[in-house]
Amino acid sequence: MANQVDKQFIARGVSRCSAPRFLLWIAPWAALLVFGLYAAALCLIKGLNQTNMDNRFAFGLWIFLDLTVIALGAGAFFTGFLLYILKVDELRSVINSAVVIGLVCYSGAVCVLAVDVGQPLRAWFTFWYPNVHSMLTEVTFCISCYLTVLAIEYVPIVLRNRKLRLVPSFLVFEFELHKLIYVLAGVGTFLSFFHQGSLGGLYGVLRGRPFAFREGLAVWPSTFFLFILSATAVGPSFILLTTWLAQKISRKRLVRPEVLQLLGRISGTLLAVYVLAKSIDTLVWINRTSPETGFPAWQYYSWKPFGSWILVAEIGVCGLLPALMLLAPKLRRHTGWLVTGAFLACLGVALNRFVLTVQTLALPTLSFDRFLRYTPSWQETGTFLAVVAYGVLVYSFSFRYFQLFPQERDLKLDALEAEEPELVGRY
Amino acid sequence: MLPWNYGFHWDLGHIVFLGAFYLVLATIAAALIAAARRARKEIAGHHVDEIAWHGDFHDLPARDRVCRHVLTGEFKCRECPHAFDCRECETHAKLIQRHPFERPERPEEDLFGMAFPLDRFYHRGHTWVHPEPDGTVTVGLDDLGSRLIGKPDAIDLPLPGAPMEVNGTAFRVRKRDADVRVLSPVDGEVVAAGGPGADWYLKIRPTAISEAAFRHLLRGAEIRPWILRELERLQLALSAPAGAATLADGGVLVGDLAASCPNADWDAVCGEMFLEP
Amino acid sequence: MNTTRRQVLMFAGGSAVGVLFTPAPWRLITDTALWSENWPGIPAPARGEIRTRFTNCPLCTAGCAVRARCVGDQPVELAGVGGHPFSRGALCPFGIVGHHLPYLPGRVKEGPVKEAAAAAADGIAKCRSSEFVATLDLRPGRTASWTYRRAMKAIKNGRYVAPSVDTQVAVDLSKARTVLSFGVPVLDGWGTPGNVNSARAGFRLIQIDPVESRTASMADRWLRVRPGSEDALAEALAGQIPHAAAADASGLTVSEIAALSKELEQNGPVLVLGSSQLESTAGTVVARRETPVPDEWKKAAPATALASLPDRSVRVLLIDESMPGGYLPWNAIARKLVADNPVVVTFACSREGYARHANYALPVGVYPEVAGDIPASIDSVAAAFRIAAPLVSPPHGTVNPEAFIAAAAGLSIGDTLRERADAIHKSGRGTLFTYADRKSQAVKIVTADDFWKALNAGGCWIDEPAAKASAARLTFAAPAQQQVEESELPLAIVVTRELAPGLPLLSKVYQESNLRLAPGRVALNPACGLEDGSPAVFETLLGKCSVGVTLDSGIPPGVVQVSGTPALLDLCGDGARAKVVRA
Amino acid sequence: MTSANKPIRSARYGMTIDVDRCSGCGACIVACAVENNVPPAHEGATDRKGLTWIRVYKVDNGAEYPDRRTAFVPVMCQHCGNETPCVHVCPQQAVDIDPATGVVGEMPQRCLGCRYCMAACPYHARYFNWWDPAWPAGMEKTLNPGVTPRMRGVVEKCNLCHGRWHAAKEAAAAAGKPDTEPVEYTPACVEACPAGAIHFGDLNDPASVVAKEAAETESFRLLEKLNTQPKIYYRSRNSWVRQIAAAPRPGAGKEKNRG
Repeated sequence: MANQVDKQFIARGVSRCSAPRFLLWIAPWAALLVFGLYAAALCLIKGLNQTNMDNRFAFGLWIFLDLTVIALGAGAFFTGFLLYILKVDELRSVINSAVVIGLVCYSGAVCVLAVDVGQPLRAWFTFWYPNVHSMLTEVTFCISCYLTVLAIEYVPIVLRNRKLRLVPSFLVFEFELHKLIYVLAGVGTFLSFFHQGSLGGLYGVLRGRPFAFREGLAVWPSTFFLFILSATAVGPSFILLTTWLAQKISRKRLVRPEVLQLLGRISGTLLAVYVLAKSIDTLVWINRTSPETGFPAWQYYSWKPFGSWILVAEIGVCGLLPALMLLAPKLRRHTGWLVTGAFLACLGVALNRFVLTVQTLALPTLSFDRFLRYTPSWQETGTFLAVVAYGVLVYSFSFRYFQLFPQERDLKLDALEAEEPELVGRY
Repeated sequence: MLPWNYGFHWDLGHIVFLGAFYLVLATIAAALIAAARRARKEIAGHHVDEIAWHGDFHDLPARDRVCRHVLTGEFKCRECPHAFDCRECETHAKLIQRHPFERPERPEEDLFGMAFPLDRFYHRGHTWVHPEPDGTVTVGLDDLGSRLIGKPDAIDLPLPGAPMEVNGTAFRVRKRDADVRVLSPVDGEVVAAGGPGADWYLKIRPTAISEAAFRHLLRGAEIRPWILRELERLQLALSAPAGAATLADGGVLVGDLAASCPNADWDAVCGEMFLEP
Repeated sequence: MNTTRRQVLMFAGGSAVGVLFTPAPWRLITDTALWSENWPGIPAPARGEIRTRFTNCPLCTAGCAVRARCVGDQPVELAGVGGHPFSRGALCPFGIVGHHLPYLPGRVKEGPVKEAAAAAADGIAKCRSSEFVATLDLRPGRTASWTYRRAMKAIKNGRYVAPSVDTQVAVDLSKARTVLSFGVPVLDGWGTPGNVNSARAGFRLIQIDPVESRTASMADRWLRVRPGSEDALAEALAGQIPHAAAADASGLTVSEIAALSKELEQNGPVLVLGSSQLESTAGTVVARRETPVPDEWKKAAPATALASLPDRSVRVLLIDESMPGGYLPWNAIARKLVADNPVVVTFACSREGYARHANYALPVGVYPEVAGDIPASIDSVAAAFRIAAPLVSPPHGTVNPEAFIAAAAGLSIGDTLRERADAIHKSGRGTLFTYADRKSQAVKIVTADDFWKALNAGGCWIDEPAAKASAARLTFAAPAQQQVEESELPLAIVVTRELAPGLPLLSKVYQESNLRLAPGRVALNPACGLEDGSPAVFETLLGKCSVGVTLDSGIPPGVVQVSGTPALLDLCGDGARAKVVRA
Repeated sequence: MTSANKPIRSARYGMTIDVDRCSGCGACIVACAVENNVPPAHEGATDRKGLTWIRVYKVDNGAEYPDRRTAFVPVMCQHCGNETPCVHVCPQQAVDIDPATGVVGEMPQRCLGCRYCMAACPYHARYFNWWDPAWPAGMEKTLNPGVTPRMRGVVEKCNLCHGRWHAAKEAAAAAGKPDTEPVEYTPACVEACPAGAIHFGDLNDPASVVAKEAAETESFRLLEKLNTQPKIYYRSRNSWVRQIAAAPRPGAGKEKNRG
């Protein structure tokens, strides 16, 4: 019975696993989510003393998570930009998936931020008394607006569900909204551009933290632009990665390999540019910015475990290497290389965010202060895991009931033909 | 945030920043409102069916959207740009001008024991249209269609007087887990409703009985290649997940397909054949 | 008329828009702001008339003058009294939070007063000729101490036991050009902070200290010696033993010792603190005149050292630890008690101290609840009389140890403080310094009543220096012997005792910053193999106790610095060696 | 009258701290806590989660005995003058710098608790209320009526005893002094220091002690090269103490120091 009801919501012509199997897949993630929500509730009710953050480590796992997740979620706005503004039509086959991923990443990040602040009830103060000179204000405004945009972009995907389409007003509204989607794509691009940047600016402006401080253009430090670049570079990679995962887990072909390769190529190109910019920025910082503030750059890396290896890992192993992998057509054709490249790219950006958040705070500024270590408490980790579980759940449900990959039907029929060639032209 | 609120100064920073913010909000709101208003207009103008069919058509696999002239082999490959409404298609018009339909020599096409009388027009949603002397047309499921449905579990037909439009929903049939709408082949108004028992489902007074009015319908020599193509699709659909029955080779197609292949996902099959993804 | 859904919706939408043009939503937003700005559950400070009152801080022998900012009668802020001739407006961190003492977590608020009185009386009655009734006074020299002595005199075989503090001797920092301190915390709680600070510029401080104490780090010269070798060094400097011997014992080089003794010769006068082996230069240590007492008090029991009492001889022991003071390890006291149920009565505000071992722990009023005088501190050449005047009233049910003990001894006493004040006034010596107007006037010209009032309203009596300060000698207890060989207990103990531990706000220096070693913690060299802040077990011959570990590069290997709570001090008695193992 | 048309003479309140005289007794820390109603530590608090508006660091020259030298350095909010790092990062204007006094103020009621300002402060002089403030039973009677206690989840820091400044301002007004003149007052830590190591005053007033001392060669400021221009000056005759204020040394503050 349940199976029947469930089936009515699944589009015709695509095959999904049976309801029980789906539940089996959902269960552990749901459990994880519940655990995480409990942890988060502790932090909200008992206060942030539940975390291992402290006056020196004012930011911890959560901010790192937010920055990373939002960078990875950049795929949503960038794909939208390429598809609706630059009319790169091949990307139509992943745009829905990209939107869902974006939504998941941003909403997750916002939820964690709400737990992270000491007085969540005052979150709206930022809107009421905004200090327009603060990067954080820019971030707050842009992220909340962009989350709205993503939610609106998600609506058509939901309304296209087989059952919901039967309601005429849904059907028509979806149709009309989709015609205007390019407007939202435009707005989304504008917003994302700024908050990805201001997330970088967040640290670049910290003149009191020479490790993070960067010079820049006008009111924006160089990290502002580096963040935009790295986010746009890694966004497609992450979509590539998730699509590949979805294919592996659902054991179906969802998009044509050319699409993945295209994503890889875009990612690779931007990553290459980013690596170049990042290297220049680092050199300027080492030779000018940092020494001018009285901090010889070498001494940042004299604190174990944050040796200079971290620079090599960030720019070389997780920057240049994946860029080359994704740019080389030969390698790109092999899924193995493609996915590895994408993965390394994502890792590189995560590492970059880690360095900027955690390492910045770990390094002492006062000469008589000490280098700090910090390990997240289980409550922090739990909240972190809640976001992951939440993401998996939303994506799983969307994948099951909505058409994230329009090409799926065709690919399925192609596959059938391929396995029973004699069917073709027998009559 | 607002000019009379704490900490607001009339300086560049505030004006630019907040200006941008309000602009963004306005844009988003405008987009939403526009969509809503248009939607209301469409509903008022009874374009729901049209929009629904457009959606369906675009959800169809590329292979199912091919132009009728590909079936007859006049094109190698061509995707129908008009959602199977050839009345507005110049290419079609040109082609039928070049070699117009000639009267069929045989009264009916017989394929695997299925009879397709050629005295009528066929719609790609497996309905036929038979002009009646009294200026009305009768509409029914073609042989393949009715074999797919077999003896329907339920069927809801429109009441007399209901408006009909091409590629709108004519009626719905239910069979096993399949619940499909059958596309209407003509514009017009329902005069009377028949059913599986009767030899037609609907009697419709069409808005026009010109040649142009039925131009979008298949006829004569097109039927055979079309049906063969359809059988191919059917075969694919049937062999899909269950990998079940293969159609009788060259033999005769059974009367009730649904009954003959019980473990096929009938909903998917009907959806595929009646062009409702 | 029938309303359609459409109409309802339009009405709703319209009113929603309309409301935006009323002040209501904006008002609502502001209100939520106000609400979240006054978070519930936060105590609101009491409002009221702000007054300034004066008293003296009895938390240590310095007895610094205190200016209290009060809301009504309740002191909310304590500070020194600028221009005070001796304490000079200084107040130590403990003094600054003294007014929190009444709210000490776990304060003793009630106790078996009647039962205790009965038991004491019974014990005194039962007392055999070979047995004693003893009063242990941890802050000798007070007027209350006089009462105890008189009470013990009144009882046959009563004994007044006090740590050997010679109230008749003072050091004159202004005379010294070099101060040689053997582990005495000269700059950290010793003497009167204000006076020491003002004299600091005048002398060169040489600190002999096994650990880098706060004084050692602030001294002009710090000589790190092995714990327990102080006397050897002192003897060497006194020329009693060869330098080489002292060098072996202390770990200093012979040349260092030679240089030191040379410096002492050249850079006199020298004041030696913390060791009786080495003479201070004449003039730096002087005899101080006794603060006058009524003549009828004069027939009082002398102070006897605890050690001089035979073991198993004390039947009734009354311990006054109402004021923070010295501490004798419990095992030293327990040894003296008779075997068959002795009566031990303690007067204390917390259960941390001897109350743990007593039969009867009686609650007492604390500063600033009860009046009490503060004897002159060691660095005060002139005698002085200061009263810690009460600012707030003590909780119901507390007892006055002075009255209790007097009653137990059948001694009838009046207002002893007043009697003492009158005696001082009668002597006509010295000057009265009043805090409110910072004036000092000769006692002669004030009436006895004004004198008494002034003392209670914030004032102090300062004796005029003796015509010629007769030389005197400081005595210090010899450091404990090391009788355990290294192998079993590898660490030598260095005890630092913080005053008034456990005051809530001192967490700022103990816990929220590692500025001072928190009571109940031990400091070790970072090479000891334990983690900073990890729990550990501290073990001596006398037992073991769980402690927290602080790593401090100022502590040499082989030494453990102990911040003494009574519980820890009980372990640090004779066996001055210990080991600290991971808990 | 005169004050009406006379322009406001803005003060730059600042401090000079004689490091050589600081014995690290902690009186300033405690007095500050008493004055500003800073709650005692929650049992879970450590030196990293505590609330100490002024914090005394024990600093050594990194050498081993006998060359080892130690000093105590009180660090509170340095009240930066130039591009104050914390002011312009606060997303909701909860941190501001008072043009009349030069004091960097913090509005706990406005604070969201995002802790961005803490990350921004190079002196780690900002503290977060990790726990609900709690006082032992009865002790709330001893709270200073001049200062409101803060709630959990907000940032707080030294504001040069704003309560005392306010009281002084009112007293001056009551005494009919012109409102345009900066008032004289003494922060709690200055009053409490038994060694008199801390001096406080108006750096704009060339006659003031602080202005004179700040100008001396012995004076230095922490991390001067960051160009935050703090108003807290430190003084020491020992060159090694003056050095520790400059660029950081790897290993400084840890057990093993390089000189």
